[in-house]
Amino acid sequence: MYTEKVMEHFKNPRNMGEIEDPDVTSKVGNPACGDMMNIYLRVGEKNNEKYIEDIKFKTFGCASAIATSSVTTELAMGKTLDEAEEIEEEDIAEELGGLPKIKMHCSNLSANGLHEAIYQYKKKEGMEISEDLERKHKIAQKTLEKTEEMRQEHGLNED
Amino acid sequence: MYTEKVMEHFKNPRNMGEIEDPDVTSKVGNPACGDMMNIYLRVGEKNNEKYIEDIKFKTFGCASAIATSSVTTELAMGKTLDEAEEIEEEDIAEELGGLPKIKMHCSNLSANGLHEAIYQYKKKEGMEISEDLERKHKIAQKTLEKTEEMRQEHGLNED
Amino acid sequence: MKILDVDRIYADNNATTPVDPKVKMEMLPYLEDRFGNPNSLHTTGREARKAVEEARQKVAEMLNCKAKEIIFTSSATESNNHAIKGTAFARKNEGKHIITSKIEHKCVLEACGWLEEQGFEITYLDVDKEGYLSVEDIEEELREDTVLVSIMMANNEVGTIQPINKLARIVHEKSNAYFHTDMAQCPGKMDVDVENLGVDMATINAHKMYGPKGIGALYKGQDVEIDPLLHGGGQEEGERSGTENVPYIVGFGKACELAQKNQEKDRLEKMHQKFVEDVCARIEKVVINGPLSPRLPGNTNMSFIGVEGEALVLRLDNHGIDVATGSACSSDELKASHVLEALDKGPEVAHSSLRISFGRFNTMDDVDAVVEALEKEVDDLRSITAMDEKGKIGD
Amino acid sequence: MKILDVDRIYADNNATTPVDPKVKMEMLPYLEDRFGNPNSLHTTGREARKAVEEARQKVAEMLNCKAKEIIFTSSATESNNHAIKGTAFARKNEGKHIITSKIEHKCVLEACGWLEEQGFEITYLDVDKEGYLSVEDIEEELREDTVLVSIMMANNEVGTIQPINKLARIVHEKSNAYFHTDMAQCPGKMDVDVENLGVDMATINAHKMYGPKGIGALYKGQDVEIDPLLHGGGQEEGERSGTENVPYIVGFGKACELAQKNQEKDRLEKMHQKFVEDVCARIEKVVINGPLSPRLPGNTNMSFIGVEGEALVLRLDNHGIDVATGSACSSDELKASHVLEALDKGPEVAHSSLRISFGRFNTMDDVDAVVEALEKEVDDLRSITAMDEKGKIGD
Ligand SMILES: Cc1ncc(COP(=O)(O)O)c(C=O)c1O
Ligand SMILES: Cc1ncc(COP(=O)(O)O)c(C=O)c1O
Repeated sequence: MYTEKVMEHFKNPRNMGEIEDPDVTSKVGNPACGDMMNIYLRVGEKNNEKYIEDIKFKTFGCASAIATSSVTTELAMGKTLDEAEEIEEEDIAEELGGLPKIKMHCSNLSANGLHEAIYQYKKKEGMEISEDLERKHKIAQKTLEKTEEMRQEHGLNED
Repeated sequence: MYTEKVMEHFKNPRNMGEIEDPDVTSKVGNPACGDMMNIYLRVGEKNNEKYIEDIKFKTFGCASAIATSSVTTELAMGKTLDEAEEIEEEDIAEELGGLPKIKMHCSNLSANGLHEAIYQYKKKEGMEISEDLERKHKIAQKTLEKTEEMRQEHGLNED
Repeated sequence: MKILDVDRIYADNNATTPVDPKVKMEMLPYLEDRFGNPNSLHTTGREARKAVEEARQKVAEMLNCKAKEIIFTSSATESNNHAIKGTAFARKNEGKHIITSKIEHKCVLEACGWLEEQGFEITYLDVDKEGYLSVEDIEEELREDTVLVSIMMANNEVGTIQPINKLARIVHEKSNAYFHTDMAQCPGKMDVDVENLGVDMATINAHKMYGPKGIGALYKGQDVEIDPLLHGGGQEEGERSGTENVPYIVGFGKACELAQKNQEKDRLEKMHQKFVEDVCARIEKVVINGPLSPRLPGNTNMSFIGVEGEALVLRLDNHGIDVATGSACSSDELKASHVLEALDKGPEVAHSSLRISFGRFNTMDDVDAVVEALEKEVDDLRSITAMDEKGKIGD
Repeated sequence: MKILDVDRIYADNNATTPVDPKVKMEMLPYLEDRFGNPNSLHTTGREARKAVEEARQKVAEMLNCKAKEIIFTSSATESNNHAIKGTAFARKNEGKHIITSKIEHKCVLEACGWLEEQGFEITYLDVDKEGYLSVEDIEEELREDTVLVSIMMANNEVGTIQPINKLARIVHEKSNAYFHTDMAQCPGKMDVDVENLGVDMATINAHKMYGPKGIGALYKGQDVEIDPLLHGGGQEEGERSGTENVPYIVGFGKACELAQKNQEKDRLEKMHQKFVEDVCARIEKVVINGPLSPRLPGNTNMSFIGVEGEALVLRLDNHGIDVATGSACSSDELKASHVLEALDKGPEVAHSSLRISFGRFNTMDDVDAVVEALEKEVDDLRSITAMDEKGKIGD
């Protein structure tokens, strides 16, 4: 069901873990869907442009979620923020040689995580935020809200 | 599905064929059920009693019909008419070591054929006919009537 | 039959066929170490999934359709029940009328009968003396609320072949009904290209084509929507739940591949022709049931007047020859076969009928041997029959 | 697993089991020269009939019922659909209410869901955090128009065992409803004596007990009357039509014989116990799903907090170990398993769950190997998880 490239990234995920003292961290996803993701960014400057100097991730999710996280960080690494903003779900799936239909949301999630990290950074730095990025931020927020609802309903440590 | 005894009688039926110049012939059965039978009787007298000196049959029917015809003639052979009148469906089935439930009607048919022949003989000779034998005769007549109806409806040689 | 280790002559291939040894070989690994559940994520499961999908592809190739249009079932009975009840329940708000024929397999007729109890209305079309239904009849019976027409391609008892392509076209022109055909008897012997046929659904099974008993398929065009018959875990894209019968599916795939390669129409038709000629030359008062030709290749159905079918089957059995009776004498009711009844040739013909069906593993020698044994046993049974040549009783 | 020619460790016996080589050997002749259709009159057919009836006898012996109370089907899915829909349609004039539980197999739930569309009313009973339903709940929900209660004996995901005998007794005391139980997971591991259990109907299948995939049975007490699901030629006394799957029926019979001889409860329970102890000693933050004991012998279901189930299954797959995830992440909806959801332990637990199920061919060495691999991979996946030990996201 998974391409070899997916399995390869799943077995040996790139850029996994945390950045110590990152410039910014994003959190997306919700446990009801079984996928959650953190993106850690360090942003540098080159030729007067902000670019992604380092990026790492942590993911709770299926093989596909881990593989898309991995390939997303690989795609983003070294790109300017504006370039990285344009990495979309389809690019990630394509890079992996395709994903099963029901797993497409995983690549959406990791695009989400990347965009949210860029949003957070731009906001923190008072940079201009495009309408599109604003929209993407709203989506990312939505997934998180759901998480809080869920936690209140159940509470993990009861059992 | 058939006992060995049934198969044995089916393979080597006893008393099959016609008696030349029989004292009486009975016809029972109807083609809609797939079973028809003729019984031929020659009646003798011993110690002032009428008995079955010879009996033969012809049957159109399944293995079970042929086997029950065969065993019925065997059971009847040599018996007095009154004794033979008392041979019932169950006796025939028992003699064969049992029959599949849906084939029980075959042993009924051959009992029918035997009783009908006895009826015809007694009538012809002006002998007394018991109520029971009268009843059995009516049943035998019924099966035949159905045959005539059927023939009129279809007509075999059309095709 | 020497390809199989039996010394009998099996001439009942319309009832079931031997499993082709090539089919068996293909199945075996899946009864051994490749035992995985195709729904499992792990390697053992994924191997099984791959095997299932490859087999699906082979079935689709034989029928000239897309792989995803094949639903694996447990039998032709299930495929037919699924197509008929599935349509009835899915379209019940559009209409509750179904058209079929009087000579369909019992599984079509009984499924329809049950639907009648549930408030559906069924039209059972008549056939003529050779088993053909009339195109005009179908046209006349089509109604606004007709949601399904189900007509078999080749009859399993008397071999009559209906013009499915023409019927499907008319049904589609004049109504919104789905057209389903039961073609369980046809693969390897007739054209089963569903695109050519123009049908919406089609039923096949493996054990009439040298595969195992207990696996069937329903072709269902991708735009055709019907209710499932087996609800559950969502296998077969949710159309038919239940853990897949991997070994048999693999075997079915192989059987389809073989059927495509070995179209046996000509060979079987030659056997039928020789058989009929020889029988008619040597035995009197024989009635052929169904058309003489064309008919389902390999199938012969004839009545030996005055000789009851079951008796003849069992006499031939003693010669080591396996054939079938056309009459359903061993079923619960002591009636002649509903097919022979629908052909309306009278009970005497119906009860005297014998079905001989040659197949892949029969030879011309088998034909000779069956004729030989038939002559002897028909003679013998006629000498004790209570029916004369006119079907009259006795004397 | 050395009895089979595989070098993987298969610990997913609740999904499907390998076919016992003894079962395979018994089946083979029926894929070869004993290919007859049991409905045929001739010798080849009668041989097949005999094999079917002998197998039926063996299944009946395992369940302690009469042979004629066994209906062969194509799967547990079919048996469950048959019992549920068959009852619903047969008794629709008496009532249209059915009671079942939220943790039944999908084939029970989906069959019930479809019946809801047809105007029937279904009560889905809740379960507690260990998967037990409450006897009082059933009593309360029983109504005048309740025609069926269907409760599974042992849950296939979390192993919870319901007190079927007690439930059946109460249902029979307080209502006219039939009591059906899905015991697909139980033969060879638990008491499946239907007389002891006091049920009207019971579902089993072969591929959970070292038989082939694609054959099941429904026990139906002789006084229980339900509609057929597959209508047709009248096989199985008219209860389930379709040419019998002779090879698999024979294999199923053998599998039942073996299951009766080798009650594996104790051995499997020991494996489970060692497995749980070792895992808990070596891995932190493990939640056991379902009761600790008693539970379905051989079944373990645990959540490794912070580690998603599918990821863990695939990591173990690389070690040559086959296990299952409890979450239905590969199904159409991206939801956790309905069973874990019914246990209401929160989505973090549900999505982290793993099902390990040992069986006849596993050894204690397998247990060690699985624990070893688990420790390594849980550690590794936790190092990249976005969920902390409390199930909170990140940091
Ligand atoms: C035309 C036709 N349809 C359906 C069937 C039913 O097949 P099965 O018994 O395998 O379900 C048969 C075979 O008996 C058949 O010949
Ligand atoms: C408890 C239970 N019921 C029913 C089934 C369905 O079995 P099958 O897929 O063989 O129809 C299973 C197995 O998946 C099961 O574990």
